[in-house]
Amino acid sequence: MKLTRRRFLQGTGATIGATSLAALGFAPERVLAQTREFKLAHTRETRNTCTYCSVGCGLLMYSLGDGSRNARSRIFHIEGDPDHPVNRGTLCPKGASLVDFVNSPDRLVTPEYRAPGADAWKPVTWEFALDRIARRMKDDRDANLVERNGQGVTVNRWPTFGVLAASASSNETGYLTHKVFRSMGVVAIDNQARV
Amino acid sequence: MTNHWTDIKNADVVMVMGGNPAEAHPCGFKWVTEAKANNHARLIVVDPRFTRTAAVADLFVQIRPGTDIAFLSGVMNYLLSNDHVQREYVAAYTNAPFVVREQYAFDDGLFSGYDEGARSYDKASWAYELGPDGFAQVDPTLRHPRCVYQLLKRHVSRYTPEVVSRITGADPARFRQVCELVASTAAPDRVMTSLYALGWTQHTVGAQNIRAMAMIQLLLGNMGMPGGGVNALRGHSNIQGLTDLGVLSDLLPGYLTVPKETEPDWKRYVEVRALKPLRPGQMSYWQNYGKFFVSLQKAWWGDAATRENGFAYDYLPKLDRLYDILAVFELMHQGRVHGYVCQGFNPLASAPNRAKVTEALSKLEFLVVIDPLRTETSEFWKNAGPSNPVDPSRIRTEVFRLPSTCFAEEDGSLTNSSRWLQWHYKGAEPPGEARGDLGIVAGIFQRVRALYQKEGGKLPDPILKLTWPYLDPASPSPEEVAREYNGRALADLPDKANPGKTLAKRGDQLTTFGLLQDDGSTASGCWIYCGSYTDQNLMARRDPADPSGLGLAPGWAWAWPVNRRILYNVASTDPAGKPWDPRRPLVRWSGEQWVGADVPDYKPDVPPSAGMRPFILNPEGVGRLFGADKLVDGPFPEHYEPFESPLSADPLHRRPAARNNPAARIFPDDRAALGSPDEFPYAATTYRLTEHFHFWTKHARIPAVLQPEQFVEIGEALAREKGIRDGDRVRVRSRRGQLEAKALVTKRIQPLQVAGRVVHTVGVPIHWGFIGLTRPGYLANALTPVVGDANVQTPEFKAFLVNVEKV
Amino acid sequence: MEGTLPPERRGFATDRPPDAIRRYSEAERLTHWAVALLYVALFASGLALFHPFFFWISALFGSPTTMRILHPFLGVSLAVLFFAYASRLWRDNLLLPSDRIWLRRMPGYMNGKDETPVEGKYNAGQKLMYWSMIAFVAGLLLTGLVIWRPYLAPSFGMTARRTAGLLHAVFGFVMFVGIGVHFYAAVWTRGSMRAMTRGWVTRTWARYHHPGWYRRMTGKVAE
Amino acid sequence: MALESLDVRRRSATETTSPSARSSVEVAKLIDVSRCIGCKACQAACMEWNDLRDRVGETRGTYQNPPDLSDQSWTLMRFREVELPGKGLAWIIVKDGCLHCADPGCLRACPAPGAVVQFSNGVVDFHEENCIGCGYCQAGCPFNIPRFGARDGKAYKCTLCSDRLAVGLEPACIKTCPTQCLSFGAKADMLRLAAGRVRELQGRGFEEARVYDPPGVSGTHVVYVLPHGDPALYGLPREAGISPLVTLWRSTFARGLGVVTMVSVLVAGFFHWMKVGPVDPDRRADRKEE
Repeated sequence: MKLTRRRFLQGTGATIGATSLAALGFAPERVLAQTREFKLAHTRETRNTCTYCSVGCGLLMYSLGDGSRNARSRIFHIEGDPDHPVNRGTLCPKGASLVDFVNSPDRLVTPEYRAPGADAWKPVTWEFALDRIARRMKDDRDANLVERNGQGVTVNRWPTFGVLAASASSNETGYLTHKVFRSMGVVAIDNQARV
Repeated sequence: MTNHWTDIKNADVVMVMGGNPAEAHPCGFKWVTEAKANNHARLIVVDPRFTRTAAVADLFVQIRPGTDIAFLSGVMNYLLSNDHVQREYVAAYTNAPFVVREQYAFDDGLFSGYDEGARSYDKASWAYELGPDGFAQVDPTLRHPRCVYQLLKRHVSRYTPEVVSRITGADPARFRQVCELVASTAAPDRVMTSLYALGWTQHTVGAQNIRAMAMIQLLLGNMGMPGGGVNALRGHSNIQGLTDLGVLSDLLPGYLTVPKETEPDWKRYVEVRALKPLRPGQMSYWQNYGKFFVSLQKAWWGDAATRENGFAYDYLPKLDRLYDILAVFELMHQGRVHGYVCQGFNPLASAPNRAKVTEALSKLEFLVVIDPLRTETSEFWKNAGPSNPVDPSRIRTEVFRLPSTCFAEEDGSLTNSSRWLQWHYKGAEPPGEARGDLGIVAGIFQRVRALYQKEGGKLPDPILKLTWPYLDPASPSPEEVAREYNGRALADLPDKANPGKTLAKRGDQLTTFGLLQDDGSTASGCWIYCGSYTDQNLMARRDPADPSGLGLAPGWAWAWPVNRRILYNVASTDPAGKPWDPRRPLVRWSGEQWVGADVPDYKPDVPPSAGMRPFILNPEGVGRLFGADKLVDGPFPEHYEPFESPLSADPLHRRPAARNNPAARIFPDDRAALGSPDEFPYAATTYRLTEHFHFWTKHARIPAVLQPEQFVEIGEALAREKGIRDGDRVRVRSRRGQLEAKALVTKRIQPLQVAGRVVHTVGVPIHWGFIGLTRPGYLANALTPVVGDANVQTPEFKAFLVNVEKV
Repeated sequence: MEGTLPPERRGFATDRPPDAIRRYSEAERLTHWAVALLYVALFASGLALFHPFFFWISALFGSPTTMRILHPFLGVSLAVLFFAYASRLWRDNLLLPSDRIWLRRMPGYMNGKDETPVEGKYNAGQKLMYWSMIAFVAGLLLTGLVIWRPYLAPSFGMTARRTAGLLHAVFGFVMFVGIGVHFYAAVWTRGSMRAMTRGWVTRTWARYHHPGWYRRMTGKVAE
Repeated sequence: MALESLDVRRRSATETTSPSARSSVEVAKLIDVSRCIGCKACQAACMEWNDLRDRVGETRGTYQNPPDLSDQSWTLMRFREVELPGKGLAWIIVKDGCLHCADPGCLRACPAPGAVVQFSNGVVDFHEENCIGCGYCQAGCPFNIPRFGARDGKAYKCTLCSDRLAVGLEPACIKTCPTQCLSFGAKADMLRLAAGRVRELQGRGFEEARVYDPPGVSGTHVVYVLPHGDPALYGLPREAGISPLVTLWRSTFARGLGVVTMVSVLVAGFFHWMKVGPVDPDRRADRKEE
């Protein structure tokens, strides 16, 4: 809609008129019987899959902002995807409250480091954390990689390092995690499927 | 799941045992409701507790934790002794007619070949009698005394209703009702589905629990049928995906297995896995193992994987032992593990014997935690009063905590229990500096690789030569990775049927694993996912149409393998290729080829008269009532007491070695930490509540409101005995630790009469810990024992011993 | 005609004749009028809640919600003042046998006949008004407490709250009728208003309306 | 079915007829208790949609949490373990919340104009901006539903998600319910569905199964299917109706009569003055002296 000056003035006038009438106690009846504004009108909708159990319910997520540069999106409402053949729009209590997981006060927001013996976290940069992790991994691998076993068979395993992967991460994450750590010779890889 | 969520609506009987779907999978359980409403289905629930699933059941039977095999064997005994089996199906589609070697024996709880010192079996005798042609011998009449049918009949004959009731505590009348209802589905037009979850897996006899049900389903002719099958209701959103991708100590993507050090080269490695058919005309699909393996190696190491170097076979580590989580924590506890990464995994809360886990983590040199949330594991070193009584100054572990995105802040695919790969989209920015897991893993890898490039070091090649074709090496996109695990042609693939034509051009995304080659001309990071991302992303499909009315929704997302929605679906037709139940036609032989609503699980142009059987992955071509050598603890399921049993005497066997699963591994210090019924008289089991998801939702406000505080469930009789009332604080102790919680006194756990004594059960919900928005609580794994299933080492969280007292 | 009257005889005359008799002390008058003002506020707010035709009255209290919050506090204040006041009057209000005669002849007085001489400070009508006001104020207080949100109502059962709500309205209604009579009587009997505003009555007034009391006050006691 | 002023059937404390030219389809929520698994998804969805967050409480020996309805919990699963003779243990789980009566006691009792509104589709909605916090709605309600905010003193209860209904969506609890224990639609359709469910239950051995649509409040827009029949087992009144005390208290007739009587007192006084005039002994004395 194009907002002309005239229309703008009309609108403003009407608004002022309405508010002053209301202030005088002439609240229009309509206001008295109005429902709450529909909170999803014009919001951005994204399709996703529930992160909890393996039913894999379809989700509709609604976020702040329309994707413009100056708006930082944040999800404020999640409900079931009615098109999804399994959940057909329904969600369990956990799924119905996913927004509180996404926006949990216990979400981590910065890399942290705990030095040996320390009793508190220290916020660090990504550079520091990743560099130091890589350093420690390389040193341990170089020291402990078993290239051959007692019979001289090439075994190339790194038994002193392990990885627990997440069964709630995406296939892409799981695949890349597996690829990266197995290539280093890690044998102690597991995910929640084990427990 | 052999079938899928929506398919539950096709069932006539729903058997929930070893699971509590109303509570753990409510939106999947919807389809049970649909079956009840639209199919007049009956719901049976067998559980140690009257659960929320039981609340809507037609028939509920309470059993003692850890006695499922006794119950199921009793059902099998009923089916076999009253001839309530689908005879035609059993004869054609199971190994019932197969003759077993003469050396096979079973006596008082032990199968032939047991070595008590090694706690393991030599499985040589658990095999079929082979004829001179190399094929297994069969007796179609099922009368041969050593045929599987007769052996099974004999094996389960011990599980009379009296014995079942004596072991499980089940009410005999209700047990009988269950048997009758289950038996009703032996008719070809009646189907039962089995829904189970961790209530079966978290036992030292976990795999055999499931086998017992699979055998019942085979006897009833319910495998491959719409509304049938044995359905694992998996716990996490992508636990199926991570299993498919082999992110487990002994697996590679697509159920390929990590080489053992007894397999020195790739030829040998493939040979023992590419099994030849055991009956004439069978497909034995694993014969293609080499193609899947070579394609994986090409995906990972590209040009560095050549025929000459055995397709980089040596770049893969070789196993000398098991490295499952229980074994790794044992090694860590011994100080033999130095570095550990926990990516979205909270082992302090979810691995058994929390005290041992704390000690083990304290012995690490460094721990990396990648998670969206403040997990207990990441703060294992932080004192949190009685629920985490540690002294940080004595813990030398260096801990890194890296904030990751959650599902809502990333694109990607998840594989649900139905084996559907569903693509999802980013809806918001992550909080603060949080990064996606792909970027974090790439960040670590890029840095390690740079160090090897710069400094050299031990065995740098597998790292330096790992394919990394991503546009932004520091942050691979989900699409790139998905295209990689789908696979592509590395050369033009000639069509052998039409000379001169190609099946795929060099560089094309592959459409099916049927195209994979063992000559290095194809790459596929996970063969069973081949076809998920062709020239388009099939995982992102959103057509909910269900033309067959069976709930298949073939245009929604993409199911592995090859978009097949029901596994073994050709078993839903009789040996002439006609559906057993004409009301539920899934696939059929048209006279020229296999057609139907689902993708036939079969070679599409082989007529039924050719004798190829529908269980095409098995060398036998049929379903296994006799497990042969596939499991380590016996070809038939047998009831063994949990490692912590409330009974001081074995109710079934006289032989001490057969009291607990004789093939289950237990480390000496863990055995020493087992409790006895004198000190810890009550059976206990851990479980989830519907309001919470593991240890995540205690960080979310609404779930914290819905179930705010830790409690344990105690039956009214035991509570009376102990003077405990609703809402009192109680202490629950096991040999390994203790917790304090509120008491919830309930009629829903009744004392059971078992082997002449009364057994009380204590219910211990998990979900609470020392961080979160709920009231602070204790990690339930303070109580649980470190002993796992004999086959897959899943810990026995569902049956152990505790004592309870009022605080 | 009015103009010819001596100033002390005019309605609310402020000039006290030298022989006037004190009928109400300052404290009594202040309390009475405080109670009266509270009553007006309570009645007005109660009426707004009682019937939507009068809901507009709530605007006089700032907002309907403020009115709802104030009403019970005003009510308790009224009850406290009223009972403090009433507790000092009970002796004068004990009903005597002679009151019966007064009552029997009351319709006559209302039609202009002379009153039967009254023994005490108060006539039977006033006494009955006194006792009924005690009953109504107590009733309104007790029923009001039962429905007082958010403080007391939650600790009562729903039947108690419903009964109390109904009785509160009934008492309020009956009390209004009583107060109407009281007020009219005060206006109707000239000099009474002045008695409660200024505190004194003329000798004539006292002799006419309360001869017994007059005799006691002026010392001309027959006994 | 936009819910604006013309769709209003009744407003509280409004003796004149509200503008109600339009009439929309009467809607209803069906709660089939036999299908309820007590998962509390409805509670979660209600809190989430309505931007409510109840406090993190404590466990008191039941799965029922929070312990009661509140201004932050407009619906609540109530859990009861009952041994039923001949049927064994039943875990009765009932979703509690406003029933949206056709004849709402809250609306009748409310003294604040427009604080309670009944739309022509049957929804009974509280408009807290008009609420004065008197608590009469609680007295009026036969089902003990309205609850007051601790901070604002306003009455709250289920709105049947009138904001969602206004744009043609179903209420949040209905949408989320995993087992179709909750259904939503035209009331006529819901009653037909309920009758079918009752027949099915009777075939499963629940001979006493019945529909709960209490005539005492002229029916409700939340209808239950009760598998064991007796409403008392589910914490519902057997004979639901607005208390006669409240009916009398808030009846238009009684209150009108009260007002007329009070006005009559004033008029009577005036007439008496006209006829008899004041009593003035002083004046009379003067005359005597004259």
